[in-house]
Amino acid sequence: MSFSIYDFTAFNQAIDKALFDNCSPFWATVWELTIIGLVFLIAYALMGLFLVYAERKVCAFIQNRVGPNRVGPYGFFQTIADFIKLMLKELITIKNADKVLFNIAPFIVIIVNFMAIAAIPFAKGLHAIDFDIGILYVVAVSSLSVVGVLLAGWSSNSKFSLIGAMRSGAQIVSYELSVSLSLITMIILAGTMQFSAIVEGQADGWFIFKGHIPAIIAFVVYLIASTAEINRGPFDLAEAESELTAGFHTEYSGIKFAFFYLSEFMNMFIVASIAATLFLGGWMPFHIGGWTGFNNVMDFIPPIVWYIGKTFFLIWVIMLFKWTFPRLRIDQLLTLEWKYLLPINLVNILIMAFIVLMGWHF
Amino acid sequence: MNSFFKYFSDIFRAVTSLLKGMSVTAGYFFSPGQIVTQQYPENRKTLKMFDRFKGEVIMPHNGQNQHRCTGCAICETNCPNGSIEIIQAKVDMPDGKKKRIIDKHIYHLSMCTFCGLCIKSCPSNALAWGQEFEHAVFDRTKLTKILNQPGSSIIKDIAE
Amino acid sequence: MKEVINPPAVNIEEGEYHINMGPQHPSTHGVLRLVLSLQGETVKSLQPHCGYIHRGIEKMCEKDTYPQIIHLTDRMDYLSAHINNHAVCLLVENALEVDVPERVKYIRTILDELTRIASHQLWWCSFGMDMGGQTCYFYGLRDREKILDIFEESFGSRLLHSYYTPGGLMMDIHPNFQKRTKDFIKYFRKKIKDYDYILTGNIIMQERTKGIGYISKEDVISYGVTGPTGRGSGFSCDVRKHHPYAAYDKVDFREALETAGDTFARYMVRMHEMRESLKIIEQLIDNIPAGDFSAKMKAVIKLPAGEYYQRVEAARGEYGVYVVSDGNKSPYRMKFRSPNFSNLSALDHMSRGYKIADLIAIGGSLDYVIPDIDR
Amino acid sequence: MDKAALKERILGLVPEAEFQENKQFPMFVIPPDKMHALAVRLKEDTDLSFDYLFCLSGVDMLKYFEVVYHMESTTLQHQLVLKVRTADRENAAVDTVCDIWRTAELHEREVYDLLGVKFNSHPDLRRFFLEENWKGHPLRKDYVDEVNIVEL
Repeated sequence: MSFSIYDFTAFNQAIDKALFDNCSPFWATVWELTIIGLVFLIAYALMGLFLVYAERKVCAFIQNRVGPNRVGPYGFFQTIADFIKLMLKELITIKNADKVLFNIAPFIVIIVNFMAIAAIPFAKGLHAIDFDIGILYVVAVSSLSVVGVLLAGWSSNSKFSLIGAMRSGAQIVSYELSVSLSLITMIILAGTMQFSAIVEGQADGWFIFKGHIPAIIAFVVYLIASTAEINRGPFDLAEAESELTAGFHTEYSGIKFAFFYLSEFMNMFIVASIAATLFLGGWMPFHIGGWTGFNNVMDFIPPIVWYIGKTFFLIWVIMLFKWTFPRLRIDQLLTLEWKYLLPINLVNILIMAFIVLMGWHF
Repeated sequence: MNSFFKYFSDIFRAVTSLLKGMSVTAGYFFSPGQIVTQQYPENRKTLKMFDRFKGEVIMPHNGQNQHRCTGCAICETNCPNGSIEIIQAKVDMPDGKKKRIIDKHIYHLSMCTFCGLCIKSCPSNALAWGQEFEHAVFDRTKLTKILNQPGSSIIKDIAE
Repeated sequence: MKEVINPPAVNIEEGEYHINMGPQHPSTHGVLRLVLSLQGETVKSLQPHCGYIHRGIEKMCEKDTYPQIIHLTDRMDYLSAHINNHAVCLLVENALEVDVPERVKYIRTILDELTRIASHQLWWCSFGMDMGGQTCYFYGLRDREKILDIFEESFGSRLLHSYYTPGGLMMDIHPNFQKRTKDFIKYFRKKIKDYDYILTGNIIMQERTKGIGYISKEDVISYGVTGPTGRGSGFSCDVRKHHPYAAYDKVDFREALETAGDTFARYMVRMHEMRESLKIIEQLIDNIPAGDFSAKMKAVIKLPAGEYYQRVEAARGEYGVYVVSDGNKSPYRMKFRSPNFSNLSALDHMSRGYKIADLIAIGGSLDYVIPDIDR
Repeated sequence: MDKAALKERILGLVPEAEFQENKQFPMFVIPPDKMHALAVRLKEDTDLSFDYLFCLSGVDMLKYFEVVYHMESTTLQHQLVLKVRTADRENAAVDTVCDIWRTAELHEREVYDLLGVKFNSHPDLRRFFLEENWKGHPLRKDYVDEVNIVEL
């Protein structure tokens, strides 16, 4: 069993081979799924906790504060303390709420998260499934999370929740369009929908540099639209703290609230990973075509570091959005989508197609 | 054509305004030196309140455990919400006369609004502001304080 | 089950529903309860319900002497505590025809303006938070802290000062007062640019406030809406200009007037006012005349029988004190005309037909302080 | 308009009005039934144009209730104080002026709440600060409340 931080393919194949050698094919598959599930569960929880901590620190620094600094060094274990607190809190049952839907809603949101994460390549050979329609799959799955939000708002039997859920419905349905269109722009450039192939295609330069201006426009549009799709500020109309107290999760408490909270951060992570993969080359180090020496130096940094670095940079940008801008109103939100992002996107696709057709990209 | 240009100038204007805002927040993010938070329990040693800080009403005593309060109860009448109670005692003077002196100067910190009328109106300047501000206690009765220390007496020249 | 207190007197149309906003709600700035009737997200009508922190200050004043009333007016509009106190002090001084030293007038004017800036800073940051930009809140509070430090050094308290007394001041200003104030002016002139970058110039904020919450000049006057809210609609109602008190007749300043009458106009009026207040302080801070910090007053202040009224310009509008005296040491009847009370009455008129999100912005631009409404 | 001219003008409109001497504002006591008509004239007439009612207060004078209107003209910059007295303590009632000055609506509700003076044809006369089932009107001089009012 060979282990390399630069390439996980051999490592995965070794585990795969060991399992299939020792068990029947059915049990080997079951074991594999269990292992992957456990690894993802742990990684998910840790990543979520870390992102909550990161956001609190980032916003604290933006606001001239120190942020959490009491639990552990630099307050690093603050979110774990919070998580324990949330676990121990009472789960409030609401009178006249639709109990089944009310209880299901947080799980839907979480399950959708897991499904989306499965397709993301973290490093070379480090992904759960490598679909050949990876992007299509992610776009399709991530739009399911609106179901959870809608159910949560509707089943709570609270007007604030309902308004929040309805806002979120209108918002996600329209922004889904821009997200997909900006991804299509990049698919045209890449010529494939498979994540691993897309990343490999960026070995001689990231798509954001290879694709001229259309790629940059698509990147900006994707950042805006995906921020809106995951209900984060300045597009957090579904929560809209100052208007609807907490929007669709007003009535949730304890661990169910924690699920929504966690999923918001994991959504941000997924969105940032996709952007990093499509535009910034995923785990691919920074390469410039022809500069072999420079490329070799860059290759020395492990792909997982590249991947995490890019993702966290994008997460930081999304956080900066939230902590700088005031919230949009619902009609402005839709104006932004239908009047600005969508036409720009359509024209952008045409330009990109033209560039690819003429072979003008690098 | 005009509206076409307006469309793009609108976008440009919007993006520049957003970038301006982000430059401010990102600027603060990258300058942790501007953090203004005070680390309160840690800086207890160095934390010094201003001289005039209104922490609580105190009655300063000198080295011989003497204060300046005559027990005239002007502060009691001036207090807007009854946080001061004066209990007077009668003592026999050496010349056979009876004289009223202060027995207990009771101060209810829990009711005090820190308006400063007692201190301002005191004819013998017996009261002052103390800088103590950590007033949290587990029992409300502890907030009722007796300002004149036990066994204290009045400074001679004020008594005359 | 307990019955609903004060049921709203509106007819429910089809598709219309009611929402209780408050008394616990992040953007009612206190314990104000608004009963909204909504159609979708559009506000059809709105009913304010007050009294959650009604303390009966007017009744309490009938038992208190005039110097004692000061500590109560502090607690009405706690963000312009100095200005409220100023009104009571001026009323007593004018009734007794006391000649207040020039020094007192200057110091009072400076402190009033500092209070106004501090109040507008808090308004700015809470307005930013109402709009969803939470970072504004911390920047505003950070700068307000500088003013509170000046206050704390000079008279020991940060919010509820009780510093003015009828006839003068509690004590003289601190020797550092002038230096600190000048430092603050320098500091704040720099920081107010951040405010413009983050909120004023921001396209989202402009889109959300322009043309929202319109109220005409006639309506403003009819509703008695004063202060920055009234001036945003072009109602020239600055008491400092029209009925100058203290040292306001000696300084040169501009009354901030906007004519648009929408939320953005009210926003801009307050931003201008902060700059004007800085100008006023700059003119006075180096010229504080020497002298006594208080006029000679009797130990027990008794107003001659009669009626008195005093108006001052608080941070939120015209603040009035009406006293009916029967010649005793405490007033027979004391009525406070609080700016927020009148401003609140126009909220229904302003917000009809706009969305919930707009209602929050309009409420933020009114800048209500609930203890001032409830008294 | 200065004080003397205002006095003449008001007495011309309502001859029964009683002029009261005051240092600050010209002050008149108006019979309750004349108040509403006078208020309309005060706002409409161009030489008066009192369009800004800046204070409306109620006073319990033991023998009678007094509703005091402080008003100002924003164009002509003169002020005026009107008073209306009602002797009936049980069913004290005054005509509303909130159709003339909209600000009066909440002010009148406050006066009704705290003093118990009713306002005829007020659109929405409910208590403003206190609960609907509160007994008595706290700002009255004969109001007793042993629980909430602490005598020092």
